[in-house]
Amino acid sequence: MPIYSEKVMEHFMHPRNVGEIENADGIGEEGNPVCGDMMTFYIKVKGNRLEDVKFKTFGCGAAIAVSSMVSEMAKGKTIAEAMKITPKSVADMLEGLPKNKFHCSNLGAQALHKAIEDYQNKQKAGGKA
Amino acid sequence: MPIYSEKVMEHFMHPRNVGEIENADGIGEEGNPVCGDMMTFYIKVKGNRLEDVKFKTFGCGAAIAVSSMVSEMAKGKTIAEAMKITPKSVADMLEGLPKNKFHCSNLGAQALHKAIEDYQNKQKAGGKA
Amino acid sequence: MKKVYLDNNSTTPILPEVRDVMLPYLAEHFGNPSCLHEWGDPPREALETARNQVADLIGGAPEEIIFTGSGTESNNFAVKGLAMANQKKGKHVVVSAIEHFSVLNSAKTLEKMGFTYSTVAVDKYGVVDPENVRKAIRDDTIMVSIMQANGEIGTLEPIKEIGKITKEKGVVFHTDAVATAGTIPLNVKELGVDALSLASNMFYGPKGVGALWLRKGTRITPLLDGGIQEGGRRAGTENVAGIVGMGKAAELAKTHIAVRNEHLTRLRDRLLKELPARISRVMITGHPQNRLPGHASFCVEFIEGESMLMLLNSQGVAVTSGSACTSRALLASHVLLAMGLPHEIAQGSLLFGFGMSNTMEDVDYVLDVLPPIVDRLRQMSPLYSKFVKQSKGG
Amino acid sequence: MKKVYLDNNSTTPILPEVRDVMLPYLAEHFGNPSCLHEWGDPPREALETARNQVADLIGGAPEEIIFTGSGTESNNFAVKGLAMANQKKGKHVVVSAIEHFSVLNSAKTLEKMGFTYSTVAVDKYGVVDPENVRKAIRDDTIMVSIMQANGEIGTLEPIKEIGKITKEKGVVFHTDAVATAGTIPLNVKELGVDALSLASNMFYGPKGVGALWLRKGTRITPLLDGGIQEGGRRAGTENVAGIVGMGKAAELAKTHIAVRNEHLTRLRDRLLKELPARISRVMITGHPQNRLPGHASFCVEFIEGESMLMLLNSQGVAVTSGSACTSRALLASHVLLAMGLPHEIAQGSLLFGFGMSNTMEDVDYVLDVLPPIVDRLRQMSPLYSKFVKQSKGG
Ligand SMILES: Cc1ncc(COP(=O)(O)O)c(C=O)c1O
Ligand SMILES: Cc1ncc(COP(=O)(O)O)c(C=O)c1O
Repeated sequence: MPIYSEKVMEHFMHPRNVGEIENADGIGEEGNPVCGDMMTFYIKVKGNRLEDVKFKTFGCGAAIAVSSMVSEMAKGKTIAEAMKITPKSVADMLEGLPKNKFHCSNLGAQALHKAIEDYQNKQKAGGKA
Repeated sequence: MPIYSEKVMEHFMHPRNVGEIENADGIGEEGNPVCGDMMTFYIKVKGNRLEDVKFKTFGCGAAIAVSSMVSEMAKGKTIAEAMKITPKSVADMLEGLPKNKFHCSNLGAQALHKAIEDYQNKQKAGGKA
Repeated sequence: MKKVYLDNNSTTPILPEVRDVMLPYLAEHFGNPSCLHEWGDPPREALETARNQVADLIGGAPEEIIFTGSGTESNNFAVKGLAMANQKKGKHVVVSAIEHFSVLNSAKTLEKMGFTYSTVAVDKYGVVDPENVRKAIRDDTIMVSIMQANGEIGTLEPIKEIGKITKEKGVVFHTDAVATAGTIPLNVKELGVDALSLASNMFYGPKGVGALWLRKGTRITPLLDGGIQEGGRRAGTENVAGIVGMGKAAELAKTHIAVRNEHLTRLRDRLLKELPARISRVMITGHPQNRLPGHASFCVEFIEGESMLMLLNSQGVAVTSGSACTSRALLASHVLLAMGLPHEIAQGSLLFGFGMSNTMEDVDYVLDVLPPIVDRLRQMSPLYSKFVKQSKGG
Repeated sequence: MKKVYLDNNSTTPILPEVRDVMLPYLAEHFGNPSCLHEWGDPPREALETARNQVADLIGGAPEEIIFTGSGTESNNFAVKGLAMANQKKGKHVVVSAIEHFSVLNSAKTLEKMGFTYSTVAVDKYGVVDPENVRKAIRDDTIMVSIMQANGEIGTLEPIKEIGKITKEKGVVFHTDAVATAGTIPLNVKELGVDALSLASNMFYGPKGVGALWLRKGTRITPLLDGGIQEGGRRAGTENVAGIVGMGKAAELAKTHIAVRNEHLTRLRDRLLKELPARISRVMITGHPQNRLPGHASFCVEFIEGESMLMLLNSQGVAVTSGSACTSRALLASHVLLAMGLPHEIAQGSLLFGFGMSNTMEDVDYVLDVLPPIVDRLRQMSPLYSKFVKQSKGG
């Protein structure tokens, strides 16, 4: 199945950090089943760091590999660092994505950022910021 | 070369009665090089019979085979009998001609008839008729 | 690892007997069939043999067969060529909503050239109602093109009934039989069609060869202009080896079609019955009975087709899917949507195409390996967690 | 009997190395290249290898190669597709008088669709004067299509010079390189063309495969609508085995082109020199020097081509002719007429196409067997007797 890089295949076959976090500090959802891919990211924040990152993904091989890669890239990073993860940097870490799949399956970074924003909004709302 | 029947091939490879008749009693020419085929028939008449028939043909395999067949069919026949030779009867004797060649290479009967008419016209002119 | 090819809807293997008859035409009989010298004889005769074999398969006459380069070319040729040849009578054509893109996009091209077209809807099984075809035919309609079976859902269409209507209305009727010719018994006269598309690779012949059967006397405008090959209706040096292979495949199909179908139907029926029994929330797509003999298709809820396909592939099983992610254009199957399925269900599409080399063991293997794959993907799926939570909540 | 195939202009034999690489794609690698499972991998990779090989042959980029089903399809695709894609800029195209019917008849089809076209004349050698192309280009001209060499007369056309003019004028330039690609070294960048047609069977590849090279960024309207094969520009399941064969043939052509041409030119030059020396009233057709390496063509006065061809065939020699009788439409070669030859001379056309397996002995054999054949037919020819009588009379 060489339309995908070995790295994509490896993450697809053995995705890291699949699951939900109960009482997550932030949740971010991106995509929808109409376009074919949908991802939900869960984060646990400690201090300024993403202590834990988990995801659930509905979608193709690339979408699952992207989610797994994003979770791995984000885990342990500071929030500022995690916000710097981009679709491009994820695709690079995956040794490339098929051209036609770049936009549609590569929603992981956005979903992560949404989870972080969700966390930040909650912080604001809770007056902790 | 099975676009042609065996009979056509046989007559093409071994055409009968090729040549001219010196002091022919009638000469008939049909066709022209523009359409690809041209035939000249020469006849020698004795009593009411075609004592000799010869032809020259410029043209394709079918045209040569047709000329040969017509000469063979006509030789020894009475004028009335020879006038009954038709493109159809020639094609039948040749076991068929390719559809697209029927009209264009099958000018032998006409050329023969022209030779006979030429003979008849000469007879009239010469007052012999 | 066990290897199970279940994608005979995409293309079938080439039978050894078919390959064997092709080989001389890739070697000593390389000549051009248009040539008058003796190198032209074997290929020319071979084309005529193949023409007879293909005509025989569908109950047509050899001179009604025009060889093409694919099912797609046959469909383009038919739809555009028949419309062009009849445009003085009108400029409207009728197609169904579930036609292959080679028909649908040809209709769109006609639209750019000043034609219009109407699309006939299908029911939830993907069946075209002949009465809807009747309603779609207008005074200026010149052609109807409705496929005999759709390769994605396997549903067979009521071609005979539609043929009666087109005959009554005096419009030309083309059917895309790429999924059926060589697969189910069919006879062009009984069907009452004027033109019918076939593709060799759908019945154990080589890829890159197709044919259009065109009823004697039916006028068509060529798609490929040029020389006088195929009676001037399809120019270009012929793919002799491919055509020879198609001919042989047609002959074999005709001989073995009943035996083949008995076998295929058994495999198919078991999968159609067992898969929904072993996996929750799986639906059969297409008509449950009235479908292609080797064709089983499903939608698995909450997960997406490509990832199922990839995990099946990792277990040696080849299938295909109509999900958006498996189409290079990333659009969900227009066929599934036309049947009224919502996008998220259509994404879970999975197609199985059985072939002659498959066995009941292959079905068992799929029934073994697929449920854990579905499980695994559902465990990953946010749609499935929502469903589970709602069920618990409810 | 000795067998001498001298019809490599019609089609070449398939090299054993070419056939060998094709076979796996008629057997275990039968998969559909569009499929995502592992059966799709070998054919998909094979297509890309072939794309690289064909691109390499002509100095293009692999993504600029679109595989088709024949040279005819490539020409139809180019002429119609480039015109359609550019019709907002204008509706006039320019072709030469000696184009292959796949170009000429495509231009006629465009005419039916509201386009117009101009035909550029050729000189007595069949050469197009680039200045005449310049003159034919109007404000509404969108495309020029001039072949690189004509298969009937072998003459090479000044494509580079025409390319400069089309560039200057801003019109798209297509060249039919069916007779040249794989036969003479060529580079699309040096030629300055935007599109170039190739056919596999002209350089020891299989029949039923062609390609269109299309310069990156050049817009084209598909001829075959449907799926997303060939980047959406040519739909239909790919003729994988054929394409693989074309790729290998392209690679071999590129490697061996210089050696091949040295050999072919020697044979050709001997025939061009000796035939007119041994037979009276024979003229060379096409350019005496600036012609395809393996190509020798003549008109023999007072007799007709088909009958020569048939008698040569009976001696084991395969040639072809541009005579009316050898065309199924029974029209004399438009190429010979465009060069100003009268019909009766054009009827005596005879074409020799040397290939790699021919030897100098083959040339000698032709030089031995042809003169008696010509004699025999002249003895039968009423035109010859008239000529003899006139000569005697004069
Ligand atoms: C019903 C139907 N029509 C047409 C086609 C197109 O055939 P091809 O890809 O051989 O051109 C297909 C291909 O799967 C098909 O299933
Ligand atoms: C110059 C030229 N163009 C186009 C063609 C058509 O090629 P094909 O018959 O492979 O479609 C030919 C065929 O002889 C040719 O010589």
